[in-house]
Amino acid sequence: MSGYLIIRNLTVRLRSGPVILRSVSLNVAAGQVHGLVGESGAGKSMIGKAVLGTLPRALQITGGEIWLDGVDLLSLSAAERRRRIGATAALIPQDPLTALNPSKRIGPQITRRLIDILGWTKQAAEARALELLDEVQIPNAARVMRSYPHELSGGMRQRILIASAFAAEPKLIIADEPTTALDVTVQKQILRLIAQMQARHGTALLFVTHDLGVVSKVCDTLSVLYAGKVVEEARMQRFFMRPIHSYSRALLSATPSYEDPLGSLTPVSDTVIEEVEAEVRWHDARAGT
Amino acid sequence: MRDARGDIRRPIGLRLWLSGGWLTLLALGALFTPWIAPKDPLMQDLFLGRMPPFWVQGAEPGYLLGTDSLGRDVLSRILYGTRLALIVALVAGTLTCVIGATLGLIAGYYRGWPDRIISRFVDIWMAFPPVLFAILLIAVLGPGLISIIIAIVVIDWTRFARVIRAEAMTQGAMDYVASAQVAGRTRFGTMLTEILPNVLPTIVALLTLEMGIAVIVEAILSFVNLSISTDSPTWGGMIAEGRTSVHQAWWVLVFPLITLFLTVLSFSQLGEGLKDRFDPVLR
Amino acid sequence: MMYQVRDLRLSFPDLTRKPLLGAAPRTPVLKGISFDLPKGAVLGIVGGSGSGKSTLGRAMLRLLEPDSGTIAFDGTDITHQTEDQLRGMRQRFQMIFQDPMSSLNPRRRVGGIIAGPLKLYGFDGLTARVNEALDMVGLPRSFARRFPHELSGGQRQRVGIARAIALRPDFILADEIVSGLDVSSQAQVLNLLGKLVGELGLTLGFISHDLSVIRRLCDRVLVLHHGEVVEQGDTDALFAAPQAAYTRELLASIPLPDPDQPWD
Amino acid sequence: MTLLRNILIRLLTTLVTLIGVAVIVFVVIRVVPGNPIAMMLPPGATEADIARLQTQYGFDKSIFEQFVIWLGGVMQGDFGTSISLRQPVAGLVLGRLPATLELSIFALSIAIVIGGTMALLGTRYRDTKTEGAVDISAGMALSIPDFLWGLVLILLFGVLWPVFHISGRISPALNIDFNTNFYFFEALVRLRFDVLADLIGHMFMPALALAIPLAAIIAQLLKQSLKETMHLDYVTLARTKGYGENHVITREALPNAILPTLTLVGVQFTFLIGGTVIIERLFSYEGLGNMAIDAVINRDLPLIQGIVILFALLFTIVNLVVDMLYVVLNPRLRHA
Repeated sequence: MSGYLIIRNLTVRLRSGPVILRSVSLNVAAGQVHGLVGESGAGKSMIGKAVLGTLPRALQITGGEIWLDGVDLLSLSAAERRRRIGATAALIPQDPLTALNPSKRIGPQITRRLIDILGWTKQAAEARALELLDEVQIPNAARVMRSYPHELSGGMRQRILIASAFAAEPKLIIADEPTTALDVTVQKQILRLIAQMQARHGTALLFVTHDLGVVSKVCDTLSVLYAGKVVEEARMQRFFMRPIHSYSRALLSATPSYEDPLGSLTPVSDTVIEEVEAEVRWHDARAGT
Repeated sequence: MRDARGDIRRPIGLRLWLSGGWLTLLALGALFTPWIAPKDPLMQDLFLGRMPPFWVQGAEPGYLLGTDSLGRDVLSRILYGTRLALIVALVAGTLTCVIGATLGLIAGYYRGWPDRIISRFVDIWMAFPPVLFAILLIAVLGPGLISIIIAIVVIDWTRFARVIRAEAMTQGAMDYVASAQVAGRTRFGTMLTEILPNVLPTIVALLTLEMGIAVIVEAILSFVNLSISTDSPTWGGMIAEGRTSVHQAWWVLVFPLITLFLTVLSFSQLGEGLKDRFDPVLR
Repeated sequence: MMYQVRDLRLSFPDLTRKPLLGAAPRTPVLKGISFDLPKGAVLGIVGGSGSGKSTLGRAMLRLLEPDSGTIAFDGTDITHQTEDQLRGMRQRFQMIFQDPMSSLNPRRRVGGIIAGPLKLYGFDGLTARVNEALDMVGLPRSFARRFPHELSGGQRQRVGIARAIALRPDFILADEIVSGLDVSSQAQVLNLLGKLVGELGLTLGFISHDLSVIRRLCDRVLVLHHGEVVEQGDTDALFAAPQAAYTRELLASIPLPDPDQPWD
Repeated sequence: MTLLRNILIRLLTTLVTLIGVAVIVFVVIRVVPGNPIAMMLPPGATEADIARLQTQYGFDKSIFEQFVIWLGGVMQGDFGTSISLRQPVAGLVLGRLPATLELSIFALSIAIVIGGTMALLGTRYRDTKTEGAVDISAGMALSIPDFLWGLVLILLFGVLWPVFHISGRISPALNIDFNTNFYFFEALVRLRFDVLADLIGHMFMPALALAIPLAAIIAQLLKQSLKETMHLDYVTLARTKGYGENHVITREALPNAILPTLTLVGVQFTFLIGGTVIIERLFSYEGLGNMAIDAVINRDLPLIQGIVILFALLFTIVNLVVDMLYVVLNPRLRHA
């Protein structure tokens, strides 16, 4: 076992035929942060959804393996898989405004799953929730537990979601664009919080984002996706110093940076797109689709 | 995700064909009634009372769908009733639509005091039971075709006003309305060129729905004996008569009821089908 | 001067706190904003959510009426002009919207969307002008027959630009026009806008939350925070030595695509 | 504070609406051609007799004066005297109200059960044939108004397979000596199951006719609302926590999906109550609506006024209750 999450040749298709993920493979080791980068439609969120079993109904997994903590999730029955995921993985979602149930108080939204799914006592679950809210630096945790989501700010809600994700000491956390909806100043605080929590708990973290800047701040390794295919997998330092794939280079040079105002901002050129499209076609031909 | 689900498209062809086909058939029947109708719809023959339709034992040849208690031909009466039903549907439906949609558009787009006044009236109207209101109006206006049309317009304009108002409010908040303003279009111009085309599919769907409702209201009024006059055959009148003798002669109720049922269903399905067709985003 | 804005104040009624009788209390959104925008300049307006940057933009185009202060456009005071008075001038200041899906009428074809405002101002040779506008934004002429939903996000945003420039305005306001786009189309749209500003001699107001984007395109910057100007000035000077604490915090919060950037 | 203010505003607008209704009815029915007094007297009555009754009912005064007098009476609970039945309107109307209320509430319950079940089924088995079946049947049910459903039901369960009564409210042979006209509730309280069965046998078909279109609306709206909710992040989050589909739908999505449905269902319920007018006629059910039609036919002005006002009052009460429910169910407003 080289990691807590091992994905091998994962293929996902629309039920109507088109391929969404093309033989994706990746590893995330305990204590490591792996970034998934790509433009919209590249399928980066679909990897997380496939792992957590929350793919939209129009999509289905047609091949590959997903090993989580030594168990191949795809070999389990639907109910067992759900329980397994509930016990070992957690999600930090994108939009803190819709990720908390508006009709329930904060406390139960953190504690219910500990009680219902993991069989904790109510006291233990509540103590744990308080401890975590403290850990994510929420003042007045006891009062926040009794609040409804609409009474809290966006940044607060994202902190609560982070606390909730770490509640059951999961082996793997998937963060799906967790700061896209936030202002940059809040984004910075939240990213640092996620990084701190991840390091302290030694969790494996799969970090989905479209923002190369964010990736460079939180990840150890990353995969670049295009049309559901991993075009480059690299360690962080190496990627930003010497990106290998022409599409990766194109993405980097299309990202504006205030430190480099005179550097030319080059859109992803048609040649690069043709090159990577050809690669995808070649892959499909080889895979026989 | 939306896109992924978007390819599950409802079949819209069939229901447009079926509903359109039935309504065309009705329209043709209404146009050529005097030539098609096998009998005089008012001719009574007490010796031929309550004859069953042709496939039942004891049917009288020439009376395809049987006769009512006064010996009048059910088929001919349905055909003559069709004329009236379609006139009411077209005229009352269109008038209601024009008045209600205009008020709704103004209230929803202009907001402010026009909205306050129109909405207050809608509120008051919503506090009336519509059927009772219609009956009351016919009692006041006296029976007759014009009265029925007026009654339908008066009770039902709110349906358009409410829906179109909400729709216009949603569209009015869109940026393309602001962009028309940036381009220098007048408020009235924006309403006609930007808002109206976007609420038109809803108006069309409501219009055909309203036509079906107009037919029903006419039938209800005939049912409580307040429609055109007791002589002219109407679906509602036939249903009212059929209801009283349902145990002795089911066909007097069943045939006009089936006609009414299919007509109302067709009108509403036609509207839904057209709405889908109209929408470039769905097409 | 294209724009001279002095002590601009604007507030929205807070309907949730409206008393039974009388007017609702108003929440101030712009709290006394002043700046000058010289002709031919590109002004970046930056701020977080709730800073009032979009409200300021809409007030500059008089889609909103300010409570007090003045907005002068090319020497004309437009602060409280009525819609009728403004109509003759509207051709001169145009806007490109954040969400191209909602700012392009879904029931019109691209050609009609671009030609609509032209027709209103009595331009002739509509087809030629529509084609020219499409050429300028780098879209094929055949796109005139398409509906907005048939285009990609970047293409839609270019239709928005084409609609604005077709009128040959003096000033264009671009409100967060790249925030919904992927980096590749974002770079295209930014480059296109930069090119058009030069070619057409436009004055541009560019609203964005992204300082990196602002730095690329703008020669002046206005930093807004809670409805107030916390800092304004020449782009290079502002990035080299930010004066206000908020500007410094904003700059320090931007994650640059560079793992070696110290980020604390 | 906001809540109190909202309630005050609601009460004021309600009052304006009720007065508006009263004015319209008052004006409309006084333009009625034909003399209501002449209709109620036996043939051969003298002009003097008519004039005397005219004065007694106040028809000799101007519409405005009549309105003021009527309003004065209403303030003291006096809605006038019915011309055709020669009894106080208030008593007559209140005597019939329970029948209509029981019918409406019964119909509402049926609609909620059927519509709710359809919506949940359609959501549980979304994107399958089951959802298609829910959509098509709801679409059909919605296109056909209650009047037609009533006739169809009469044919199906009154004639073809006669299992239900098709007219009346209760079998006359049944010996009941109840204190109130709320037969259903009183039978429940007194555990008179024979009466209860008979009442349901009579009420079921008219109630079903009223319920079918409302059930279809509930099915459509709630399913739509549920589907939208199912795409929100907190539902996804619940799934990743290990909860099953049924839990996710009923515990996470449903409480939030009900809210947007509720207001619309409130308006639709007032339509249902309005529908009782013709449905009661169709099933010869002795409720308010049936009485209203007779009142119109008999030109019984005081009775018509009384009934219309009562309906309007009923509608506004329904809307008020719905608004209050909305506040109770919505934590955002509850804690504002």
